[in-house]
Amino acid sequence: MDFALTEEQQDVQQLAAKILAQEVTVDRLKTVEAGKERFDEALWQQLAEAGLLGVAISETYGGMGYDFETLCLLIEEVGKTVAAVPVVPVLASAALTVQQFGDAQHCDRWLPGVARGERLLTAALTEPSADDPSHPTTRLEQKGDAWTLHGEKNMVVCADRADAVLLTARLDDELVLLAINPAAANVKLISQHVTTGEPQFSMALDGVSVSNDDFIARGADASCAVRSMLQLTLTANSVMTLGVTDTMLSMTAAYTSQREQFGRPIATFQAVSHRAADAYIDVQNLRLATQQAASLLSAQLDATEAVTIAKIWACDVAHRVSQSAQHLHGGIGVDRDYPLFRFCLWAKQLELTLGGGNSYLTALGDAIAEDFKQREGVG
Amino acid sequence: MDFALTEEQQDVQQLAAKILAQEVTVDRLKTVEAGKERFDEALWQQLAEAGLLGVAISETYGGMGYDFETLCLLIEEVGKTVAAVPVVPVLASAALTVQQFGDAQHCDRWLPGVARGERLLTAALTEPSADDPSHPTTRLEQKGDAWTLHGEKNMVVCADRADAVLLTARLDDELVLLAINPAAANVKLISQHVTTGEPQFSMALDGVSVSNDDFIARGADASCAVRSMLQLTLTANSVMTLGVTDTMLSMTAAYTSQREQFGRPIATFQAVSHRAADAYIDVQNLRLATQQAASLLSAQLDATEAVTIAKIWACDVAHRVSQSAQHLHGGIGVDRDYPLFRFCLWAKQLELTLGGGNSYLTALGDAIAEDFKQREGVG
Amino acid sequence: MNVALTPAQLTLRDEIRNYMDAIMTPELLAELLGEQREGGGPQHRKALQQMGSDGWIVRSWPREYGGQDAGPIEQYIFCDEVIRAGFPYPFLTTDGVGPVLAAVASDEIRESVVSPILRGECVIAIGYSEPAAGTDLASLTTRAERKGDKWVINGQKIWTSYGNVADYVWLAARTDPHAAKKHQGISMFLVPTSAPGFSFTPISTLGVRTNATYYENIELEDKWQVGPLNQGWRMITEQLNRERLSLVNHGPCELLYEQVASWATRMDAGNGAGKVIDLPWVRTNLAKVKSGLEVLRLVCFKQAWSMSHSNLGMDEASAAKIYGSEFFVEAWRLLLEIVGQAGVLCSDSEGAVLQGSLEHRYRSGSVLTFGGGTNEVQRDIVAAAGLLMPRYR
Amino acid sequence: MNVALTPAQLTLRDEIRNYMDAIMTPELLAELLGEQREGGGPQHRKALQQMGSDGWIVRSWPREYGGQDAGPIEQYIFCDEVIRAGFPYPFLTTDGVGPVLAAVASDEIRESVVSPILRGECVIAIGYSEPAAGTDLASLTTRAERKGDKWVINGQKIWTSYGNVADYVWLAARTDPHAAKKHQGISMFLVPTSAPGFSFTPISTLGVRTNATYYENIELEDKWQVGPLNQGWRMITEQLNRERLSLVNHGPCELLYEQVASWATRMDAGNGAGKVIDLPWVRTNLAKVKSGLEVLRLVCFKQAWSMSHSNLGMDEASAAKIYGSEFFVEAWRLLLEIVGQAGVLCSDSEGAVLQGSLEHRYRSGSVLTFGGGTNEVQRDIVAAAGLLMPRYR
Repeated sequence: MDFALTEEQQDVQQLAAKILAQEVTVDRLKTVEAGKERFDEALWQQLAEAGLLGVAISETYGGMGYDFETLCLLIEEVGKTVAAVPVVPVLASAALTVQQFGDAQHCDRWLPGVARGERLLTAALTEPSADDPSHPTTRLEQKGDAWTLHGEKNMVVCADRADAVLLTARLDDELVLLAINPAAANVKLISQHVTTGEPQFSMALDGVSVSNDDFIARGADASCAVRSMLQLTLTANSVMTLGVTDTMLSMTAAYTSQREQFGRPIATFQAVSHRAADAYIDVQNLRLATQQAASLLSAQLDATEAVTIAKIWACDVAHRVSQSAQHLHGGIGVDRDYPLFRFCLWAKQLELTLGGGNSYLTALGDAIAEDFKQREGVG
Repeated sequence: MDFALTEEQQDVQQLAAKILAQEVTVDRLKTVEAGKERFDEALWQQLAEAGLLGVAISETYGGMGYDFETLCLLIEEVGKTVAAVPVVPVLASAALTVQQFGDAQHCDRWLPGVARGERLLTAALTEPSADDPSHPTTRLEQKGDAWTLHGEKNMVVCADRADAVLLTARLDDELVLLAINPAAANVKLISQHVTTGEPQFSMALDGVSVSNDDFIARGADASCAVRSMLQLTLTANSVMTLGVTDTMLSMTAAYTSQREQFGRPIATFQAVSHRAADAYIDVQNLRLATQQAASLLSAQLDATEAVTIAKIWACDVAHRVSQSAQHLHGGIGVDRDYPLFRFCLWAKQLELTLGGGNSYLTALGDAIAEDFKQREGVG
Repeated sequence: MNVALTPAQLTLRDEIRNYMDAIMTPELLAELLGEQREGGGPQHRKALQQMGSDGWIVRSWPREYGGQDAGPIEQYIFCDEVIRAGFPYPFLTTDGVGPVLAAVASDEIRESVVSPILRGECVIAIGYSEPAAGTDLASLTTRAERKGDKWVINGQKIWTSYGNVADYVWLAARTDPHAAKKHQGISMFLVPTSAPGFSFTPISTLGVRTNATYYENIELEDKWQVGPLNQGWRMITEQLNRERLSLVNHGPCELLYEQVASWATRMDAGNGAGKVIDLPWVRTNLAKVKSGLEVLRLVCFKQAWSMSHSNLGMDEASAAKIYGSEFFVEAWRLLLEIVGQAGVLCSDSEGAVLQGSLEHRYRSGSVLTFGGGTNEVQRDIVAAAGLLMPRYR
Repeated sequence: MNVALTPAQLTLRDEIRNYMDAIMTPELLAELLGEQREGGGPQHRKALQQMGSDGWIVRSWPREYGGQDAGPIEQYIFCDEVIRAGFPYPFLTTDGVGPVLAAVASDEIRESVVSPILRGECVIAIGYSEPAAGTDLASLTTRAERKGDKWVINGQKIWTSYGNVADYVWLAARTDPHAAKKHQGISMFLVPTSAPGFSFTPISTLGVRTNATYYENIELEDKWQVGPLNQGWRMITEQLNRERLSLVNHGPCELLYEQVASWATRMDAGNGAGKVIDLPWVRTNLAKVKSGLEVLRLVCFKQAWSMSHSNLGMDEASAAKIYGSEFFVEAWRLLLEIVGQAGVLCSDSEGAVLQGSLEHRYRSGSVLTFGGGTNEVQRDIVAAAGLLMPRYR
């Protein structure tokens, strides 16, 4: 049992923190948000130049070759600054899935470009009427040697910029994981307006031609790949939540320590300091829960339960810390001229992405019941 | 809409409060609890003499003839003092059910005696393996003109002193509500030790003879009677919880106002006063929830949802206020020489009686789903 | 005891509900989805005048001012239905400042301000909070100085909702800087927003739009100073107490609860799991909202009932404000969970659920926990007034 | 980072678990169900001596005192397994006071007290709290006065757990009543419970039995005063900090969670609803306990790991104590709900579920939230040390 970061991890963490702290000022965020899309091109390039986009991409494909746990350090720092860079969908959901489940050709085609900041991959995990990418309603139809794709995905981050979108479909009763070019014929992207302003798109698939090259995995392999992609995404989002709440907490401690009412800093009221203390405990606990999930995933051990528990904590902590931060700031906290509000928006979006905490409590409860039924030898 | 008590209700409330405040001293409780059973015979007689045991029993049978809402005022006062008198099972669960669903003979046989404090009725609502009296495993077997009863009930309050125990059984597929003499042959009572020390008994029914006179209701009537008995019991227990938590709250306010640490009353620490304030809100809210349930039941209106909501609140408030009271008292709160601990024991027992809050949230959720499916015309 | 509404009250509720259905024209609804969400646009002004001429504004006022003395329960039903309908009704004008002006202002002001209020032609914004005087309102520094026969106002206010569209600001200013205690020496002014020296800048918040308002050498005739000089603090606290009661109406939450439950009944859960409402945790979320909401309804009616018997305690009012505001935060969370990931789609987005109303609600959730008297102060009040616990500063 | 136990740590855990299985003889288990639930009975004494002679007590001590310097993670595993087994292990003696005595006491005391501790033959109770000095411990009034070459002790302590069976009380007494600040002028004494003038009365609590202890003109030789004179406060706070770490071990809760889940898997839910564990709300309750418990486990191991790197912050220790103690209260509630109404049956009752262990647990639930340094003070510490927020008294 060891909670220490390796030296390499510390380097990555410090490098990411340094670049993000320097670049992601409030003015920079305002400028980006006033533009066409909430995507900070310059910062993305800077992260690429520093090698950080390739932190978990194999050296074979031009990356640093570190593990998922190390990528999470970058993601946490992005969460701390709510920088306008899609690290979770591109680097965790899509690139790692291609690296682990794609063939050499797939990897060659995309990963070096992702590491250099020249190409984007993303993943479509939901449909308007299906939350679970393992059970898509999107279907692939075979016609001779070719296939066509029919269905709809939604809330796909940066689909407009992506070279390929990973998505699932059913081929008869078989699950397939595909990589689809969003600029292909019969793909229609419609911009969706989400609470954070993150660029997201619905993606209508109205008879899209699919070739052999577009298959990442089929059948049992696809199930395995999708499970992995989900676990990476859930954990990465929980880590992002950790960064977001960590900053809300420190902003709250700092603001209440200097804001005076009734002739004293409001932090000196126990009602204020104790609520901040509860948020501190929440953030610490979330840190441990996410560390466990990331560490197990990096070690390729069974992380199902740990990922679920991290997500449950991330949802609760996102909500509680965000409300505490808003409340303890008072009016200034909700003023869009003060930076807190962005973190609140991200907290809610992350909480709800891939579903809220209560659905994961149900999933955990079902798994516990299965486990104990096996132990007890009951039906 | 009117939240006022009638003059008669105020009289009942004041009379009950006066007698209980006067009689139920800590010494009196210690004496009773040091005795064979936690049952205060003298107090029971005194309540009878004041007419309070008959508060909701018809004048025909020697009672005051007031409604259930008025009985709840007595129950709340008993909760406030945790007096050793079984007002809920005897007066709410059993006597009111006999009065409403028994025939004149049943009423004649028992109710005047209950009002005079000379007879006890009680109800057996649970079995070791069945929480719901509408679905008992206890069965009635017909042999010619006679019946025999087989099964087991548990946690029956004052079964040893009762003239009759109301209980349910199945006769083939039919539900029956019976009144069984616990002293009859083939009934075996075993004392059970519960957290409050309230006298409770398991009741083995090993071929008990049942006659025509013992039937209170059958079939649809029995279902109706049992539903009513459950609603009365749940509401009465919620009202008792209100009394119990009300006293814990006032003890906590008083104790923290005089207990000094760091040179000032601990009530002057915001962490203390705000937790007490939350308990105050909880108790006020529980009061409203129980008033609604009692008022609808008294008016013979559909109270299903209101009773469930009152029970959900009662469970939460019992737990939260009890923990707050213990915590804010510190060590003295758990010392059995100080009176608080009894209220804590009752809070937990009331919370769990007929099941905890989460099972009722499920029931409420199921009812909501049914309701909206009807509204939307969905299967 | 009878916890149900009387038949007359039920009739009134239905009458208002039908009336508001007619008020909420498609044109008004469209206007409220845009920049003028908080009201003040031409459609909103028109509707308000309609309500004034139909006698709804005067209804709750005392008979001596032409009102009908509608009781607190009836007025609660009115408030609740109006808010539930989504109409931005200027309660602070009609039920907060208006009756005060009617009681203490000069005949001239009554003629020029009170009458238009009752006709739905005048809206007044509240100018209390300042950047350094929020919860500690008594430390406000905006000042009004006597120069000749005029008052000269200088200062800045924040969170002046409606400040961009109002006809007047009901302003608290310091008139005696040498008063012994900081809550002394404050007086109330009615500042016409047309006065030279008045300006505002918008404050965009997580949830709604509000304003900072600026007062630069505004010269006012004496008639605009309302109520006893240097005794403004009592008028402020009384108005805040009145305001607190309308903050936590249950209707809007009930409406959203019903909309979400209906949505969950119609939507497939996917993966053969029936409808969304068939998921056990969805039912539990709905049950939690329902059981909290039902008690909020009782709390609000109990409060109105206590007012109608003139014995609403400070502790009761504060307890209701705490409970309601914190319940809303929890309710929006529970309802949003049911909608799931698509719940973060905004009202103008492709794929938005229930017109994005939950996305908007969650962003406004925290305002009530600190606004209208922060919940910390309310808990202090509950402990002191409700539990007689000693205080320490 | 590696959040799993090493193979060696897993082996140690299994070794201790097996060892404790053997220690918990039927005779000891029977003794612990009765009056001597908290230990001190003959079977318990015997088992403790066995653990001493098997080398378990000395294991965590520094090598200079004959120990093996077992690291904090290994010691946490030991603590956790011992508590999980239900053995009332005198941690305050073996890991709290013992090492302090070994470090600062005279050779004579080391011989007569420390050696017996390591042999499992000596138990020491803690005498800090007084009726008027609880959270505000520094205001204690028990005094030790110098008379000739003796100390004379007078005063009263409460919550002296083990005070009825211990060989000594580790007592905080005021030796300088004129010290400038109240936490100065306090010294530590080892009071033999055989000394004339020592007495105790039982305090029966909701959960456990403890004692009030009385000190009436107890005369002690100077050797029983341990550590620097008038500098006792630092020794007290250090001991409390050490103690805090063993208050919230996850093992006992994990054991109960597993027992309840197994019970729910075997029990019919009644009415054709399958097993109890098939009820959705039961699964949710278990999931809540599990997700809280898993983080508690991580918190505890993280703490032990931080200690092994000598950088456990005050904020981290306080946060763990707050979280663990409040989680337990919640966990007992959630587990009791699953058992339902029969959960209130006591261990000696017909029909008790899981030997009434939950009935006993819920009664002990609150002690940890105020004992061992009340959670209010812990939150003050977290805000000050963890968030650098200013304090005000």
